[in-house]
Amino acid sequence: MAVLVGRDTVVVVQGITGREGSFHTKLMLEYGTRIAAGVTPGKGGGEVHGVKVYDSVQEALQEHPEVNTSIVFVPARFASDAVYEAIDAGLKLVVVITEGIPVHETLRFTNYARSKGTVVVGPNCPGVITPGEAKVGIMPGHVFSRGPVGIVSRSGTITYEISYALTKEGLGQSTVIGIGGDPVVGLTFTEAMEMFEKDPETRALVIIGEIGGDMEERAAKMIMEGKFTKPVVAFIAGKTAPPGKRMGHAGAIIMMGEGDYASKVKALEKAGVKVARNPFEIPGLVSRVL
Amino acid sequence: MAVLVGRDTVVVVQGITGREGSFHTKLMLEYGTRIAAGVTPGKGGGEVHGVKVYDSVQEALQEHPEVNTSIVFVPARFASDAVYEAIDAGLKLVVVITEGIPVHETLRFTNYARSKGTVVVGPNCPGVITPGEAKVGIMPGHVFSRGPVGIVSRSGTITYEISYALTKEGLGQSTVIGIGGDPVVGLTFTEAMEMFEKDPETRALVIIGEIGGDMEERAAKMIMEGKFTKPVVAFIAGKTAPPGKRMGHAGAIIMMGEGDYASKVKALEKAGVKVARNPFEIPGLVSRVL
Amino acid sequence: MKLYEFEAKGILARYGVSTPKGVVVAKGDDVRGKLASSGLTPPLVVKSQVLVAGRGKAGGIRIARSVEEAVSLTEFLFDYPIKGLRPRYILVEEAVEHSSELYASITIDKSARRPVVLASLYGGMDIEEIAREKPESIVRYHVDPYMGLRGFEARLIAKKLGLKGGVISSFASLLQSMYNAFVDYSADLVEVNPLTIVGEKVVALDARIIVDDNASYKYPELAIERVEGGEVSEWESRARRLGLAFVELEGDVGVMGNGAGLTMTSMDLVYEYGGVPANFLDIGGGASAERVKKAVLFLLEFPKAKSIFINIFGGITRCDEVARGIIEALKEYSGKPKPVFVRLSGTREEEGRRLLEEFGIRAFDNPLDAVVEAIRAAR
Amino acid sequence: MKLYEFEAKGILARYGVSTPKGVVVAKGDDVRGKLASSGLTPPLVVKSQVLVAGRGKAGGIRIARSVEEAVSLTEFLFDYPIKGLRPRYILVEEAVEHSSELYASITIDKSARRPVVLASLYGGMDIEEIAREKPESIVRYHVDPYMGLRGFEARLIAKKLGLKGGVISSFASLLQSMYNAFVDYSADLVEVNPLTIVGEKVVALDARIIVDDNASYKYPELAIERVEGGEVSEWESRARRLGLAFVELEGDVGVMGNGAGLTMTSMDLVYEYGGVPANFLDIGGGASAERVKKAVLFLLEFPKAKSIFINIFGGITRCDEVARGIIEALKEYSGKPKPVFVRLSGTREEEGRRLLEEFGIRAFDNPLDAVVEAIRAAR
Repeated sequence: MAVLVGRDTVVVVQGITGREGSFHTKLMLEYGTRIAAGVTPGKGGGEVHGVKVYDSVQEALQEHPEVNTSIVFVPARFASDAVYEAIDAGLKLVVVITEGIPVHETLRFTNYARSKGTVVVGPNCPGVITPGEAKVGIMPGHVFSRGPVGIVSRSGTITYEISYALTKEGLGQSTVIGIGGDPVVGLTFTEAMEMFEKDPETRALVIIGEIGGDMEERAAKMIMEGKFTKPVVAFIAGKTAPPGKRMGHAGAIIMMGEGDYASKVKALEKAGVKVARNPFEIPGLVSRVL
Repeated sequence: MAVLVGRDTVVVVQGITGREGSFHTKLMLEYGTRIAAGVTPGKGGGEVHGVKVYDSVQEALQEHPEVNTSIVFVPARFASDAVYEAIDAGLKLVVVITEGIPVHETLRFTNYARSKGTVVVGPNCPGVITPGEAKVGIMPGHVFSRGPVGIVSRSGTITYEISYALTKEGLGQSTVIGIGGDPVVGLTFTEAMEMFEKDPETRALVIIGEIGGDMEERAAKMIMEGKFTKPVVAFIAGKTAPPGKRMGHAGAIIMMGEGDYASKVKALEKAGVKVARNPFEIPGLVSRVL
Repeated sequence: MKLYEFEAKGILARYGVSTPKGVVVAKGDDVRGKLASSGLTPPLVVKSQVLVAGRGKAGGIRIARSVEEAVSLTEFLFDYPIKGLRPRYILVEEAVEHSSELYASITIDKSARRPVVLASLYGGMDIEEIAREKPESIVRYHVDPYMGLRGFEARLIAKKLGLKGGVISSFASLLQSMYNAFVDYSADLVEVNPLTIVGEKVVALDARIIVDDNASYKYPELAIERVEGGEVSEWESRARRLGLAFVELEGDVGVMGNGAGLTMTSMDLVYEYGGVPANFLDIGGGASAERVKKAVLFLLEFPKAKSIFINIFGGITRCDEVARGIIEALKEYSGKPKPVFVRLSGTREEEGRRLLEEFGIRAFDNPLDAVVEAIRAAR
Repeated sequence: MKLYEFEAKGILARYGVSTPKGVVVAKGDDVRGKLASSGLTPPLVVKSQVLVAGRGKAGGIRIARSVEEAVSLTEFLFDYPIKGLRPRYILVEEAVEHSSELYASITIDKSARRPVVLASLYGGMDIEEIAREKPESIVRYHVDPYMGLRGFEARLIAKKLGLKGGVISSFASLLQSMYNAFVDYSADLVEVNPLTIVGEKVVALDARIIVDDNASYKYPELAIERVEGGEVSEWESRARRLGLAFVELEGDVGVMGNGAGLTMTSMDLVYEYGGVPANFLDIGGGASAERVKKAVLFLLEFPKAKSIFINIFGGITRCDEVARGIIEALKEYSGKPKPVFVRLSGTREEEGRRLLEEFGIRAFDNPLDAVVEAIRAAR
């Protein structure tokens, strides 16, 4: 068992003919992910790495009714439309890799997805992997291995760093979820934690946070309230970032005094979470709580 | 028993301080309708015919939690807002008297009401009356009497005419619903018929139609399909109206050849419905089917 | 409120729709100067801007091989009535060579309470004709008013229509633009018919927008004077200026009622009892004495009406207000006397009845009696 | 993208918000002529248009008793830097006499995934200050993005705030206008602070709008050159023109990474191991060799960086592309050589590693090793 993706996951790749879509379709296939179809409007009839391309999700599903998950590589200006298409087609999971979607659009489609019972992961995220079963994302597959550690993360590259470090220490992962770095995302820390709480395979959780926002504080609150009962360790990126400066993506901006490094660490430690000073301390902390 | 309104109906009047709102509050009270509160933004604290006025439906409901129905007299430019307010306050029935609401606004709030489980009657309608129990509308109360005949109508004044004729012949009404003359309304013939079908008191139904639209044809189809099983008689206004001319309100325009007099009569007669040549034939036809 | 073709095209162009290059000439403009400086390349299409259907067949659309010819055709069309109507504007456009004519519109499906897209590969004729001749060619698609017409939906429509390749996305864009205009302008109808395909681009050759009259106050920029309908009579346009819902008919019995249903039924009764109505006049719901007076005076002055049948069943309309309005109108009217037959029932009926009878007018309780009298008096 | 006060007010005014009568003077305008013909009645407020907080305290807002004084204050403010920034525009407005200062804003509550209205009777200070000093005064209201802010909701907010009488509906209208602008301009923030009440009318004395950078392409009309932020250094504005996410810092170790999290962590590691980063530079996800080359060249030329630590863990970013970019930058760079320490892991790591090593650069597997080397080399 694991969460969100696994052996039953059958994927349609939206934006499969683009540079990233095509490249990562290849890598996902190599990883063993079941990809049944691809979609690019106007490119229906073609093939990408042996995967048939359709003009619409609807047409793809007519031929491949087993599809239950979409991964979206569609460029930002058209990405919302692709997400709606996937939701309306009844898919239960939509992973949005695309970066640069206006936040008002994300606001709307994440609310819509919720009303339709679809889980959206992202946007601007590396995706979800259940090592050895399915990779629905852009993460380098070889840094992961299967085991008892769940990971939920706001930062793509730090996720790889920490997973790699865990793997090297023999600490495998149940499922790794990169929720994305945008201000509004479809799946939050606490929502992912609800899933990990129910997953019997996950015995410990790594939270990878970032300065800005209040998602780490909410995770801490959930733990304090006893709604997440498994051991948790955490790493927060941006300890030394100067306040008020935009550090790369929108998620990592310290403003209005909200969500700075100290506040997050304090909240987590109060909830009994060990916070690592750098990614390479994580395996040691995990070993201790397992 | 009856449908939509009755002894349990407790009303808030939105737009109670306006000319129509205040006048018909008086008439409804005189009829015996339980009116608990009125609302006019900015006029909170006052009284109209002994009914307390509040600034918002929310405040009215705090003081009068027994309210379950709203009647809206608010001017067209602000009427949609009043309807949303009533829906969001959780009222189960909203009767919209206001004329002149843009159809795009009606489109939105009728869809919204449906998603929230609120029944909207109207707009541009005379309201609903269950004779002897409650009048939530602007119809002259004295023309109605209680009995076994349900009425659902697109035309306010013809409703009075026909109810009066029935009353004079000793044929009382269970509930009379004026669904309103606008192109889009919250409650259609077929939806009202579902209610009358379930009401044991109603033993026959009078449908009062009008040229334009396809609501009468749909009613006929419902009867044909056996989904409405009680005897039905009908009157359709506009037999001699010249095609393509706008006859008063938007509901009564014959265009695109859709919904002309002949098509409606034909559909209804095919479904076994007797169609009266004029309103004064209705009582005779009803007597025969009862 | 029907918009002129050039207005509809102007709006759609702002939403990204391709339209032929053109120029609008208003009555009184320097036609020659305007066309010469327009930079339009012949052949040109000269189109009379009238708000009636069947303009093409009526000779309102002409082809000019040169700018010179377009000048004379424009001047000609200004004086060429279409169904009795002389245009105030002429639209001169570059002709677009085309082989296909498609149809697309967005309107409201009243029963479904949803906006609906209608599209067909067979445009150039009106939708009723398409529905008769090529019913299977019409693609219908309902739109969720809270979501709008999304790209993937518009592309599905294009595919269902049988379009291929790059045309799919340009047709889809057209539909989305039309939908956005439809919502932003509270339109009853946005129609592009015909539209054609040039390369992979979709071009709107003609366009219609009808704005909901109840919403037209939101668009002060559209408040130019416009003469609607093909055959608006002198009395109808006079009524429109007075804000009265009036339709002129063939007969001699003036008919006035409250509410469209009752007024139409009053007409039906006149016919049924052997008369012919001179008009339809609905005073609407809740009319004030002032409004009633205006309406009654209008009918008193309306020459076709030899007698007047007033049929009132008050709900939101109050019989006393109506009575007061009738009395004031009769007091003010100084023309040739006309017999007036009033039926009064409903809200405040006793008061209304009393007022009328004090003034010396009989108030009927039964409309059939009033109708019979009115028909007799008109003879 | 932060809008200037005069832009924000111009937008809000189109949505029906009352703002003081005023005129914008651009650098190079005829100040005297423009103010003389503006018809403004003193006293006037002369406001430096800079996109930094605390403009008032920094002397950017002045009162003029006469037009003459406004002319000299305007000329003065053009040369008066606010936090190092000289304005390109000055807004001159009629002073509005007022006793109360309220606060209203609309932003996105990221956790709730909802737009949120914040309002307080205590405006004039920023929201953080209000939150500290009068936390109980702040009314928060979440808006359903599919419904928008409806009139009755806006009135509820006004009532909760404690407003009375006619002010309720004018404050409610203000909030609805702000909300509509918020949606139509894809705004991260629409703020009116302070606003005041004149009679029963609400007047926006200052206004801020921040447009989502991801959506700014939708508003070509806002594409005027704007200098954001208080203390953008020369290198930061140079980076912005190149499209690089770059922040200048105090130290000497150049830092570049892919992804904000990894790049920040790379900075954190530099500090942890006793160094000080010279900058933050995130090449983002999926950077091409071309983009990497541009970023590396930038750091090679950036004088503060004595050594460069490049930390790449490829996901959507491909290590081979990064390697190619680094190599091309080093080939093209002709300045004083700088030591570069590259850590490469993840997607296509073997290929990237091979390319670098063929070019003679060591590719570290462990970032800690690379950090330590980079710090040492910078000394």
